[in-house]
Formats: sequence, C-alpha cells, structure tokens
Amino acid sequence: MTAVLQILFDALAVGSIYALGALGIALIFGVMRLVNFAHGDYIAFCVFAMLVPSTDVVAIVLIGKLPAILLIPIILLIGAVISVLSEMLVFRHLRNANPATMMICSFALGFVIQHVLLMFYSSRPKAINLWSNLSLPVEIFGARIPLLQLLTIIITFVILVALMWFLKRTRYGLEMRAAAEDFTMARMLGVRANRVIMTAFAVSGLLAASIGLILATQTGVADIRMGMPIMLVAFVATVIGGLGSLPGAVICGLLIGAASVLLQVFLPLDARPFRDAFLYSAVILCLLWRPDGIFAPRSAKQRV
Amino acid sequence: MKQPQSVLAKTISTPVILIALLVVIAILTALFGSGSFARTVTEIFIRVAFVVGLYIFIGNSGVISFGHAGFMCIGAYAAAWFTVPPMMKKVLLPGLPEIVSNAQLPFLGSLVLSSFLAALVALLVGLIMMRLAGIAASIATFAFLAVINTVYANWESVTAATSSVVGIPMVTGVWTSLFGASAAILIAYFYSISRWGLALRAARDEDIAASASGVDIYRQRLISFVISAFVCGMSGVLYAHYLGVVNPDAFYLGITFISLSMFVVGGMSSLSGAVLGVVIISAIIQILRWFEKGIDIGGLTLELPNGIQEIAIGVVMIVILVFRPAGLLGKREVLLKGWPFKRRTAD
Amino acid sequence: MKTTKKLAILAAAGGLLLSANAAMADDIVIGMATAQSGWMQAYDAPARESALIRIDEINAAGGLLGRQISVVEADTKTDRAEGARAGLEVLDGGADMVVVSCDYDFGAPAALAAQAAGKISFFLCAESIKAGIQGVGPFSFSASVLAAVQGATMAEWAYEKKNVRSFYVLLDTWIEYNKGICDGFDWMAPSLADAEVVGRDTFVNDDASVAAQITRIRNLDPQPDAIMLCSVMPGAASVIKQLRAAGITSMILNGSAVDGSYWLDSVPGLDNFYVPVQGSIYGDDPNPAVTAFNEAYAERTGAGPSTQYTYPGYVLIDVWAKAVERAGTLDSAAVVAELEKMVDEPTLFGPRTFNSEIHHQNRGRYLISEVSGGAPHIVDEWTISEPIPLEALLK
Amino acid sequence: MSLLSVRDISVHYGQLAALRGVSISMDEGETLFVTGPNGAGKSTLLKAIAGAVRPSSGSISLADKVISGQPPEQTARLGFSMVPEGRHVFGSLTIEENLRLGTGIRADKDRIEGDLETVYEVFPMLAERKDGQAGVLSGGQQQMLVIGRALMAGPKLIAIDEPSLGLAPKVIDQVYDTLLKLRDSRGLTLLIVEQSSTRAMLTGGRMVLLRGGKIVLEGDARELANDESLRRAYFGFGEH
Repeated sequence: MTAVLQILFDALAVGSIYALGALGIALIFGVMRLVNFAHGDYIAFCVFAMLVPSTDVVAIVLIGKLPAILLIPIILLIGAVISVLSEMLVFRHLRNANPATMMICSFALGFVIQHVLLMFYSSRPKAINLWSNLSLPVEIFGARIPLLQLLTIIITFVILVALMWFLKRTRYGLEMRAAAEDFTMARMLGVRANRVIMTAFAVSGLLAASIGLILATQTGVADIRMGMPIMLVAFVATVIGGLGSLPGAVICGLLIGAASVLLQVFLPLDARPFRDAFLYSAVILCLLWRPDGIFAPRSAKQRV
Repeated sequence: MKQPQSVLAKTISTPVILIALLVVIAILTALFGSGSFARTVTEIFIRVAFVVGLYIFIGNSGVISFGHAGFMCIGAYAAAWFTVPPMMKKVLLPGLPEIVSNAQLPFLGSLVLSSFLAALVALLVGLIMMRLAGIAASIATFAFLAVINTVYANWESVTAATSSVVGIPMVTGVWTSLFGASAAILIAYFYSISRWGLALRAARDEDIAASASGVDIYRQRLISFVISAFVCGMSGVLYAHYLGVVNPDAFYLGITFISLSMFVVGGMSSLSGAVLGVVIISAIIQILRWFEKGIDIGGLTLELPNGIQEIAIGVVMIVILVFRPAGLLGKREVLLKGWPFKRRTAD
Repeated sequence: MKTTKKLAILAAAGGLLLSANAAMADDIVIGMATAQSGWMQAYDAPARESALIRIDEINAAGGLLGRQISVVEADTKTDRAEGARAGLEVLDGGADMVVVSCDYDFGAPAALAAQAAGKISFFLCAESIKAGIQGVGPFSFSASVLAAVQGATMAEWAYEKKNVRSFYVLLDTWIEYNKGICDGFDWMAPSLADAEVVGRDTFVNDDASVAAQITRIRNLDPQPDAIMLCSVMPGAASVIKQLRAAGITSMILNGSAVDGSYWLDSVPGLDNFYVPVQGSIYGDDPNPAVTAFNEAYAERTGAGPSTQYTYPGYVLIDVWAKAVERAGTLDSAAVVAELEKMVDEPTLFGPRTFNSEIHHQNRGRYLISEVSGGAPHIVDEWTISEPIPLEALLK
Repeated sequence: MSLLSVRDISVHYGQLAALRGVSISMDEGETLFVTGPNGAGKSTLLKAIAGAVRPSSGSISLADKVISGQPPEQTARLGFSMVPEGRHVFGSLTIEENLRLGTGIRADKDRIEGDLETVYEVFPMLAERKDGQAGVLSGGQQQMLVIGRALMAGPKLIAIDEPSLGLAPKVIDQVYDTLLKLRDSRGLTLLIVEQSSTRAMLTGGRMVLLRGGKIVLEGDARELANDESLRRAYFGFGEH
C-alpha cells in the first residue's frame, strides 16, 4: 500500500509540473490557435530574473534573496509582463496569420529570449537556493516524500484550483473559456478580443513563472534550456487533451507525468533508457484512438 | 490579364531557375570562395535538400511535420552503417547484422540505399500515422521524432548511442551537395505536377470536396510522406558524408526548428519558397557572422559581439513573418516570364 | 532573386577577405577552433584562457624553436558543422597545430579537418577515448584524463579509503561523458573483493523530476554505502538536491564534471560528496605551483578558475611544446612520435602518458575533492592500481 | 431614422464575390426576412453586418454609427445580436453559462434575470438542464440555446440565420411567438434569414430575395407571396 502511495506521490510530483505547463499552452492555443513555443523560455527567463545579469560563474542572487512574500509576486509579475509583451510586440501583428506562421514566430521569439539570456548570463548553469529549509523529508501514511515535493504538489493544486475558480466563477474566466472554444462567436457576443487575449497571455505568463519558481526550488539550478522539455510535454498534453479543453490539458499533463513515472518504475533496467520512446509511442496510439483529443468538447471541430 | 502560358511551360521554368541559382552560387564559390566558405555553401545545399523534402510533404499536404529530422537521422546513420570501414564497425557497432558490418559501399550506393531506408520507415510509420490530419498529425510526427531520437541515442550496439559514429568518408563537397539539392528540387517538382501532387493539394485546400470527388486523402498523404522522407533521408546521407561524424543530437529539435523556420519564412506552399527561404536566411546568417568577426567598411571596423547573430536572425524572421505572414513567396513560384514572381496557375 | 545573387557574390568576396587574415609569416601558429558563443562557450573559454597563459609563458621565455607563437582563432558557435568550418578557417590561417572544442562531439569536426590536413589537433578537455586515434586519427590528442578513469578512481578510492562495500549506480544517459564514468566504474567494481552493486537506475539530465528514481533508492534496506552518480550540470545538481531532500544521506560520488563551488548554492550544506580533480581550484593543492597558477589566472581574467577543466588547456600546450622542442621540427609525424614517447611526463596537473595506441590518459593521478558543510576541499590523492585497457574503453 | 443601414456592400472570398452591391435598410421594430437559394449570400450578409467578414466596398451603419470595418465585439455593443449558421454552441460551457455569456455588454443589468426567466419559459428544456454541458444537447436543443443566448444579450436588432433549422414545428411557432412578442413589447428589430419564404408569408413583414449575391426582389412578404415574380426570381427563371 505504501509503495502504491509512493508511486502516486511521485507521479503527481512530475505530472503537476506538466499540468501547469499544459494549461499555459492550452490557454493561448485556445484563444488564438497559437502553439507558443516561447513558453518554455518564459520559464527560464523568470528563473534568471532572480539573478544579477553576469557572465561570471558564481551567480549573484538579487531578487531571489527577497522574502517569499515579495519574491513570489515579483516573479509572477515578471512572467505575466514578458508574456503580455510578447503578445503586444509579436503575436498581435499575426492575428490573421496561419497557425504555422504563428508557431514559427513563437519559436523565433523563444530563440531570441534564449540567446539574450545566453549573452547576459553565459551558458553555464547557475545555482539558486530558494527556501532550503524545505529540503526535508516528511512522512505521509507511511510514504516518505520530500517536503518540497509535497509542496510542489500542493502549490500546483492551489494554482489549479485558483485558476479553475477564476475560469468558472468570474466574468473574465467565462469569456476566456468561451473564446478558447469559439473565438469568433464569442466576439459576436461582445467578448472583447484584445482583453481576452491579453488576459490569457498574462495568466499563461503567471503559470510559466510559477513553474519557474517550483523548478528553481526543486532543482536549485537556473539553466537556459530548463523550460524546453516541459514545454514539449505540455504541448503534447494540450493536443491529446483536446484542443480548446483546458481540463483536458491539465488531466493529460498529469497523465503523461504519471505514465513516465510508471514506466520508470516498471520497465526493466535495460529498457529504461528507452522510456521516452515508449511514452511517445503511447502518445501516437492515443492520437489514433482519439484524433481530436481525449477530452475534446463535443461541439469542437478541428479548426487547425 | 496577360495571356496565360501553358501550365507545363510555366512550371518547368521554376526548377530550372532554382537549380540555375544554386549552380551560380556553386560556380562563384569554386572561383572565389575559401575552403571554409565552400563548407558553408555545402551546408546550405544540404539544407536546401532537406527543406525541399519538407516541402514535398508539408507544402502539398498542409500538415506541419516535426518529424522529418528523424528521416535525416535514419539516412545519416544508414550512411554510417554502409560506409564506415568494417574494421571500425566491428568494434564500435557490434550489434549490426553481419551483412551490413561487412559491407563498405561507395558513396552513391550508400546514398540510394540509405535514402530508401528512410522512405521504408516512412512507409511503415505513415501507414499508421497518415490517418491523422491537422495538428494531431503534427503531434504524431513530433512523437515519431522523439521515439527515433530516444532509440538512436540509446541503442548502444547499433548506433553507438550518444557517442558519435566516426569514420564516414567525407566526400560531400559543393558539387556533391549541389547534385543532391538539384535532385531534391526535381523530385519535388515532378511530384508536385504529378496526379498525386495535384490530388493532395486539392485535398489540402478543399478537404471534403476532394474526398467527395474520389481522392483518397490517406493514400495521397502517405505517398507524399514517403517521397519526402526519401529526400530528407538523402539530405541526411549528404550531411553524414559532409561532416564525417554523426550523432543523434544533430538530428533533433535544433535542426527541426531552424529548417521549419527557413521553410515558413520562404513560403510554405511554394517550392521556390523552400529553396529561397534557405538561401536567404543562410545568407543573412553568414553576413551576420562576418559582422561578428569584424568587417572593415571604409577603414572603420564594425564588430558585433558574439551571440548577436542568433538574436538578430530571430528578430529578422519575426519581422519578415509579421509583414509577410504567408512567407516571402506565399504560394507563388519563381517563373521565367512575368519577372520577378508571378502567380502560378497550376495550384 | 537578384538580391540573392548579390548576396552570393558578396559572400564569395567575404570568403576571400577572411583567408587573408593570417599571422606573421615567421611565427609558429596555433589555431583555436573553440566555442566563443553558444552553450559550449562556458566550458571552452577557461581552458582556452589557460592555453593562452602557457603560450605567453613560452613566448616570454624566448619562444619555441626560437620562434614566437601566435594564435589564430575561429568560433565554432557550439555547432558541429560550424566547428568543421572553424577548423578549416584556422588551417587556412596557417595553423601548425589546432586546438579544438572541449567536448568530443563538438570538437571532432574541426579535429577531422586538421587530421585531413595532416596537422596535429588537441581537444581542450575531451574525456572520451574517441578524442584521439580511435575517433579522429593518429594526429589527434586530448590533454585531459578519460572519463572512465574518473569512475574507476572513485570506485577504488571509496572502496579502499572509505570502506564502501555497497554501491548504487545512477546513470544520466544524456551524454557520452556520463556513460564513460559509469563504464569506468563498472570496469573497476568487479575487482573490488566483496563489494557489491546493489542497484542501478537511469535518468535523463533534463527530467523535470527524478522522484521515481529516488523512491527506488530509498526503498533499499540497508541504504547503499555510496551512490555512483554519473551526470553533469545542470541535472547533477538537481539530482543531488533531490536525493538529499528525500533524506538520502549516502556518500555520493561523481566525475570531475561537477567540480567547482559555483553550483553548491543549489544544495546548501551539502555533505559527503566526492569528485576526482586534476588540480585544486580551492587554493589547497598539494603542489604550490598550482596555487600560483590559479593566481596568475585570476590576474589575467579577473577571477580564479571556476573548475578543474581550466587546467587541461595549459597541459596541452605544455606537452605539445615539449614534443616540438624534442623533435626540433613542427613536422606532424615527428612531433607525434615524440608525444608517443612520453611516459608519466610530469606536468603541473599530473603526469601524462601517450603511446601509439592511446592518445589519452587511461590512468591518472587524481586529487579527491570532498564537499562537506557545503564547502569543497582536497582530502586525498589516488591513482588507480592499473590502467584501464583499451578493449574495456572501446566496449 | 433607420436603425440598420447597409449601403452598397460587396464581399469577396478570394476571387469569389459572395455579395455584389447589396443595400438594405431597417427601421426600429421592423421585421425583415432575407430569403434566397443556397449560396445566394444570405449568411455572408449577416456575417458582414456582425463584423465577422470585412466588406470589400460599401458601408454599414447601426444606430447612426459606422460599423463596417469594426470588430464584431464593437457591433455587439451597439445592440446587434446574432445567431449564425451552424449554431456555434459553446460545448464545454454549461447551458446557463452560454446564456449569460452575451450579457456582459448590457447596460440594463437589472433586466438580465427577468430575461433569463423568459428564455427558460419559452424553452423549458433549457431550464431543466441549465447546469449541464451544452455540448451534449441535440441539434434542435442547441438551436433553442443559441436563440436564447442571442436574446440574452438584450439586443436592439437580432439577426437569426435559419431559426427553424432542426426544430419541431411546434417549437418553431413558439420561437416566432416569442420574437414577435419582444418586437411588439420592446421594439426589437428582427432580421431573419430563411431559405423558404413560407414563414415570412405567415408572419408578415418586409422581405428581400437574394440571388447570386444581389438583391433581386424586395417588398412586403404577404404581397410577394402570391406573386409569380417571387418564384421566378428565386429560381432565376426568365433571366439571361
């Protein structure tokens, strides 16, 4: 029983990060059919924002030294700002472009962010120590898990609940969900396009920033490429979750995380390095089974 | 309205002009370029072949593929399997079947055989994946790339895993790669004007109408997928024989995204766009690199800090796409008459 | 298209300009095809700097064969194809010897270009057996020590000095270097009587979480004496942090790649962590000359070395110059012959041996650096009891 | 003073002209039927007014403000509410959320609850399942929902593309009763696209006939009903 619980916790710890990422991707995808490949770079950007720009090897932590009560809102704000800025500077001018063009632009934007970071911080990973007293194990129903991991899970769920509340109970949320599903119709009902898109980008940036904070706390490292793998999994989760379905994205993010943990646990040693091959084969099967996504809203037709 | 020419005459000029452009670049390189510049041009030609391979599938089907770097990988590794001296293979790649590890094919043999292997793999995965359309298909191709990468990066006895495979004869130069790029352009051209190409483009533009009129979209996509995999595999072979070293990391996300970017910037639905996208973006990159090294302009040395090139190329691509969302050429092709560009009526 | 042609012409003209960029006719020219941008830059730059220090020393002492050494450089931009071009570019610039990027994968294209041109090449700090005869050709060398030696060193040292009897192997399959460390460990482990490998697992450097791998270790009873971690930054720091956060206190061993204190903030108060290093950047090297070098380096660059990977750059110029001096010529074959005669050739950072089979160190003296209370220091010195045979390295 | 005035607009999809110089004008409280065969440009006309497609020439104004070239949300704010073809129910939203979506732009917030009551009265089925996902509704039920949704926006002018599509005759009657009631009580203006002219003749009001992107006939619905010219215009007899 304990073993099962332990696997469950491990799966949640991995999955919850993917879920947050998938939500960030799905929000933007929903309102403007944009696969935002720069999302992973927002994550890295937020983490590096805690450090003084310097190509020295030893990182000088600046914002990262602030007490949590200041640090968290500042980093979240930075995430929202870079995300909104990229909307205003780049994506706004591409509203009527086809999805491939927007996707390539987002990739180019991510490339720019990466190389700007590279220029100001050099490529060597930097150490960040946030809240080191969280690095203690705790015991829950016999399963021993690091406090940090537990917090990651809790924080993820707090964020998810807060976001669900925002989406379900507020006017903004209602408009955003509607816009995610059928943008033109929502506009014909008076939903303001720019406001919804900006809000979506802001929320997506907040999510990127929270992933950044969680990752930085969990790994203690700032690395320019740190957001990329999460972005890719999140992207996959968004599609197999069903385009336009935010809960689908979250659930599939969790599922992919869980699947990778289960594969890690049950594959024999020799096959373990091939874990991702199994994972992505499962993704292909999943797509064949439900091309529109597992949780696609019934009325949603593929528009890409 | 000007008098329209016949479709064939109109389109035959396209591959001729494109190949002529590459030939001119090659001749200029041979006459004036340094050794390292010739390498740059070779790499551009290999990239042209790869992106033209992308065009065959993406341009005609409208489905974005993230997976074609996988075919490049398959082609490049196959080239290694067929051409590395048997002595080395027995030590470094002990898992290869006897018949392969004993073989040492000449370049041309390796080129054809390896490209066919890529096409064969495309046929097998395409049988499954080409049932999908739109973004689901795109994700499936990405998943395919991830699977290929994971397998090649870990199959110790056959691919040497993350370790580079060395000993591939470095025979790809400017002329070889020119041949490869020209072959790719011709294959793409003849495919596009074929019954298959027309049917697939019809399906791309009018999904339901095309299937109502009897176009089997699945079959057409599969054909185009296999042909494009052949061309991309070929570019992988050229790459392996160009660098002399293959490593799975070289055929993953980096090359996928930069090639897709060149393709989209050029114009996704145009063969000329695929070729010019590569040539123009590569040229800009090269010029920026010279600026990074420092360029003398009238006694003034202009030198950009290292790393500016990547930032600048990202910005340039965004600006081009903001002003020309359909890419530099959109759906147009370069043609002899109606200089410089004229709408092509074959579509 | 008109513009494209213009670009091509411009490009061709530019190519000409570049090739004219050669050094003084009388100098000996060292070509450096290393990464000055992209992510390899952080690894290449320090070693390149220390190579330049050695070159300056030689020039100050009257040069090599009575001639001054000058340097031509080209940026590989952390790109393989660009690496090959950088190699050709420095060869065009008249390089008599080519220094290539630290990592085998990124340095090999330039090294192959040098090999094809009949010139000697040195990897700045590659630690794969392929960085040499096996992966480039008979004119290629590396000045560092094989990754496998690091794994073997940690295994034998921990067994002999720390009485470790149970090992757990955690391999990061991301890059070849990591596998090299674990391969070296696996070569050594069977020769350690009654030592046992109690478990194995793998991960990938950029995994967002290694929770499942950690659970597998924690479920062991008793806990292993030592965990042989074969990984590099940034994944290594992340895994170490997660291991300690999960309450696993076993000794952790790794290769030299995680030397340095720059990342230790990731795991404050880290204890019981050991890596092998060629020299100490912490000012406590048993050889005072190393500390003096660190100071010279700091004077030149504004800060002391950040990892031991600064050192092989110095070593490579050192051994190459000695071989040239002995051969009395720059002729590649003659210099290679002299290099291959070196047996335990003393250098500032440990002895070097080359022979006609291996242009690399399959045995080497290592200092053992311990991190305790979050601070690293040198605690011991170890040389593996026998060199790792070529067959084991090529397996 | 006319509420809606469409002046000489043309709409092109690529090279294809969907509308060619169409003009209509509507007064407040008026009912206008737009009929015509498939592909006549009826839906395009509505989309152009809504701002979902951009006319290549001509202008449209609503309540004295030029709306052509304005984004759809702007047009909606001026009191234009639309039921487009193909329904466009938000499947992942609940029925009530669908209904409330359009209320964000209303100035008369106090009347929202009352209007919701009215919609639920007309379509009791929606009230029964108000917290259920809209995506699971049948075609006819979705049609009720989108009509209700358009009404909930509190429009001055409501445009409905084929209201009777998928509905039982009894429900169609109910829908029209409600619409006419609102027209009479609140001065709601009705712009209705129907492929057949039968309903127009029953209900009364003005009617225009579109064919090939042009208005070919215009007049009082009942008067035109018995006119041979309607049939001929509809099918294009007697031209060339």
